[in-house]
Amino acid sequence: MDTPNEQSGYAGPVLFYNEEVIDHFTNPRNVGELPEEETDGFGLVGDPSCGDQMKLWISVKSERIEKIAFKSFGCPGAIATSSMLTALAKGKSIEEARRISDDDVVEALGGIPERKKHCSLLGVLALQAAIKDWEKRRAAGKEEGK
Amino acid sequence: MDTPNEQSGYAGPVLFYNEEVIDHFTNPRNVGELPEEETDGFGLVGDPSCGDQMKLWISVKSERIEKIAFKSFGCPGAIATSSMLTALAKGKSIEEARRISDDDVVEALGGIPERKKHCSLLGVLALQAAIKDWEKRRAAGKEEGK
Amino acid sequence: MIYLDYNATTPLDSRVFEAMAPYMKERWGNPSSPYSFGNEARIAVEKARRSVARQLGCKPPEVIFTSCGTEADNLAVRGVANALRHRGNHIVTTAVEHHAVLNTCRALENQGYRVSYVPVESDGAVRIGNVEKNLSPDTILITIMHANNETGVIQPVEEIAALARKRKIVFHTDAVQTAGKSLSPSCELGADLISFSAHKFYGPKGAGGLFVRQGTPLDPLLTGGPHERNLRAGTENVAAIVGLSEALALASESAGSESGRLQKLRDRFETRIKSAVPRVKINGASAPRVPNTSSLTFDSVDGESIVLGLDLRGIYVSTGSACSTGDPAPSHVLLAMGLSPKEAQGSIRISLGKHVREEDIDTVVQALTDTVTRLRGISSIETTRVPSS
Amino acid sequence: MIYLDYNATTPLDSRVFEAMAPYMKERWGNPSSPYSFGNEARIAVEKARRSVARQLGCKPPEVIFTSCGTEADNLAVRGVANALRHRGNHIVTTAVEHHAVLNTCRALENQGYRVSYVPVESDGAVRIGNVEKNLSPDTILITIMHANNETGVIQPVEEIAALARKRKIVFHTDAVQTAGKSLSPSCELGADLISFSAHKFYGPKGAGGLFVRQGTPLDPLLTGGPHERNLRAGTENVAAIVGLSEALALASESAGSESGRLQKLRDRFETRIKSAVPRVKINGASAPRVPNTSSLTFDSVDGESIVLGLDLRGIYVSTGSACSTGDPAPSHVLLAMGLSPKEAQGSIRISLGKHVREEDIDTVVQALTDTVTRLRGISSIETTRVPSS
Ligand SMILES: Cc1ncc(COP(=O)(O)O)c(C=O)c1O
Ligand SMILES: Cc1ncc(COP(=O)(O)O)c(C=O)c1O
Repeated sequence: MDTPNEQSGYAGPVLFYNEEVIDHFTNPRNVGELPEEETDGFGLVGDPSCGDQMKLWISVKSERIEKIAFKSFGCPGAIATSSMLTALAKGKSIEEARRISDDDVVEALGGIPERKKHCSLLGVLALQAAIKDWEKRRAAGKEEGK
Repeated sequence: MDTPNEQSGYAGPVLFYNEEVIDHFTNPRNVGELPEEETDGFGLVGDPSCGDQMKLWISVKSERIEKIAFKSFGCPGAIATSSMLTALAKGKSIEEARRISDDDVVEALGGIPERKKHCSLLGVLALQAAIKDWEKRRAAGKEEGK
Repeated sequence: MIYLDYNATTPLDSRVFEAMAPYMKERWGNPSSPYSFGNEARIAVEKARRSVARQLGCKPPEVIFTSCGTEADNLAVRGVANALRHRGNHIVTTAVEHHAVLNTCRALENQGYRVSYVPVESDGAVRIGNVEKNLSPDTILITIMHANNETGVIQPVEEIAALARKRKIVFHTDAVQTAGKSLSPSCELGADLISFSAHKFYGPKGAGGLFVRQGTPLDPLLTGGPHERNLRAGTENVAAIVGLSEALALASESAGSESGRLQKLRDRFETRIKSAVPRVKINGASAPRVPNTSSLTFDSVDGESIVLGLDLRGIYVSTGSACSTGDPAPSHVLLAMGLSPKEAQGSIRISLGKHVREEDIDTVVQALTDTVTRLRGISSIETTRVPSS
Repeated sequence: MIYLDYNATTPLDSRVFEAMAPYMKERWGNPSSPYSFGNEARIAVEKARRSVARQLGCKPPEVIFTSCGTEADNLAVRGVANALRHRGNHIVTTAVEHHAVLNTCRALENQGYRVSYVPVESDGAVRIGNVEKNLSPDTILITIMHANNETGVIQPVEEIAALARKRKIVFHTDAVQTAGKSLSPSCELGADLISFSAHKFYGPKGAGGLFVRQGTPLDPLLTGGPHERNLRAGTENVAAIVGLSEALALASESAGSESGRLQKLRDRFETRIKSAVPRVKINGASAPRVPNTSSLTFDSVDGESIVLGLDLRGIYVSTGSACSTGDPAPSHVLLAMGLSPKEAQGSIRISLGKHVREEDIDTVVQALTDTVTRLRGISSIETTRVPSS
């Protein structure tokens, strides 16, 4: 796909999504919610009263993300990057998942319009929030288990 | 001929000359000079260091313009209006000739671009100067003849 | 494809293209050249000016050709501001103007002008009393658009014109969305300055114009040669000017029947979408609106995602806001009408034009219903459950 | 017809027309629309920008599209003046600029800027020493054209660029008469801002551009949407932009061979006319000149009368001055070179281009000789005898 934006340094209003992005927008992976009993960590980022919002659930077995689910109120970039993020994170160890960066998401999608790069941060932040939540719950669980 | 200038009130730079004007520009009437001995009146108007200039000679018999000749340094409008003026003045009595106005010249030509109207004054002024010159000479002649 | 973004731009009418072509192919002379080949071009420009004047209901010298609607707006606003600087420095406009007016007013604020942005009611229209309240002895210009490009809401321009006349204040109206579409000639609006743009009424891009009522104080924006009565320098784009005049004549001819047809289609669309999709709102529906425009707000979804969803089905609509076209700020128009940023973000604009048929409306209603339903299924705002941690 | 007024405008190259047509007929989308049909138009605009950048020798974001050369000049001069108002208010230009620059500088004088008009020598060129002498600590802009449209005289733009760089002053050059015709890419001139206009190099009217070197302080002239990096609002004239880029590519391709050919024709013309007609002067002949332009002064006749005389024979040339096209003032360029008003009034401009053949030159020399001879026969200045009264 020709992406004049990037090549010309053009920073106008029009967006160019590549086929991969469109695929993740049209058929987002891991969309939905995890039931309460399967949820080991939950992350919520973004303020829908002003921009995009994302919710992300993880189910963790042996420090590995076994299940992941998200919902997103946002632009196609937000939906596609969130979808890709969950695809990347699924099956990874917590340590690996923690290191997934917004650049990794963009790269996996084969690029995203410059002005939409901030979207890819949303998923990453939601995942990190969910991991933090998992750590907190685990710590609380250990406390209880003591 | 379509003359958008006039109809639209357009006052841009382009000039539209009608066929009559072009004919008088291409084949000016009465162009040339009268020899000294035939000259009863001479008019010179305009400053060639800044715009158009015109010279006009008349030969008067029984208070009637028998011969008339002009030369002009100027734009097509100046040449055409001067030519038309001499055509109008030729054969007229001094009194009739004196009353020829710039509007008469423009009307006889079937119109001239708005911005060139001042040109038609040049011929009229040259004729009036020539008539004045004729009067002066006649007065001087009478003096002499006295 | 089903194109439903006629407020953004329109296809060039093939008759207009045919009228323009000779001025690109054979009669390419410079209208300001002093010989007959240039005169051919000049005659075309002045004939176009007379035709436009006839359509607008004004005199030919009152028509100034520009390169687009934005330039016409800039010429009007900056031109009056400069010309009347000695008389005052106050400008009155509304909060819902097109950016061509709004950002120009903001730029003038940086140059020491004072600008009052009259608010609109929730229906998207200003109230004449609010305009009047904002006038002061140093008000030199009122600039208020005719119809809004996002909502189609029509401002009470005739009343504002009367008020401006009474107070001896110059009045400009941006009629880019109504020129060539209204039933009455634009000059009946009573404004001193009226902007229009050819590509909004099946004319070419790169051609706009400004009606300048005789005697209106106006400085040029582009200085140079003596073109356009010294109000707009630059070699005339003859083909575009011819195209503008042809397009305006053709559009005005069919404006009556076309308005009625579009209004029916728009009403059909709005009725059906409201019954097919829950939680949808039509913005500006209670104000007078142009017949072709529909601004819709869908709860819990993002406008740009709707636009892309429809795009993938060959249906072209736009977001109600520049936000979704890359600018992170939601529509200033919808916010000014009292929508929340989230609502503004969930909005799209449908604008109809001459190639839209009844079947298209039904296809669009179905596609839009599917898209919104799918997106709501993904939407995090639709989630009711937040796990307790 | 024999057209010899290529400096006024040029015929649209048919290949350029073919490149433009699809953007008028099928791909008429708005480049700023957020769906694929709009993207097609955006892709075309950005492809054109890259192509123009390649021709000019700069980066794509440094190319800003405008509606004409006049707008590019206004954007450059007013844009820098506004952007640097806080740093100074002094502008340096020459006495022989095109009105698009000259009248813009005059307009800025009314806004409190101080403008120095550097004189030219009798050959039509400024001397770098005179430019330098006029600089002061509050100089914010130097604007000096590349080649003069009336005489073809080339200003020492590279030297001025070096001087401006040394003094950290923004430098604009109006390259409307050289873009697409010079052998080297315009950016090698070293200016920070360079204006060009498509209709001067076989492109469409209504398309111009400004090279804006990265980092050059510049305010927009037309405010509104975020088009052209916020430097030029308004829906892009896609077809015209595509046409500009195509025309520039085609013109640059043949610039080398065409320059040589035109220079030979021009030299043939000047040699022959000088031997056929007494008392004729070639203006600017001793300075470097572009190869296609010849400014001639004939003693005792009026330029407009020569133009009409030739027009009646199907030969199109222009006067050396706006005077003859209706403005009573004689050419400011020729006056600045020291010609008297009478000499300036007796001047015409011949400018050659790609459709001129050698035979045409001979036809023109004959027609011009006849015309001047006839007019001198009518001329009152040629009269030696003034009757003594
Ligand atoms: C209301 C309004 N004003 C001004 C403009 C600007 O017109 P143009 O795109 O011709 O610059 C538009 C369209 O973009 C518009 O809808
Ligand atoms: C040197 C120069 N600058 C600027 C211009 C203005 O260009 P445009 O006619 O595209 O406005 C011209 C031509 O008219 C020119 O010759």
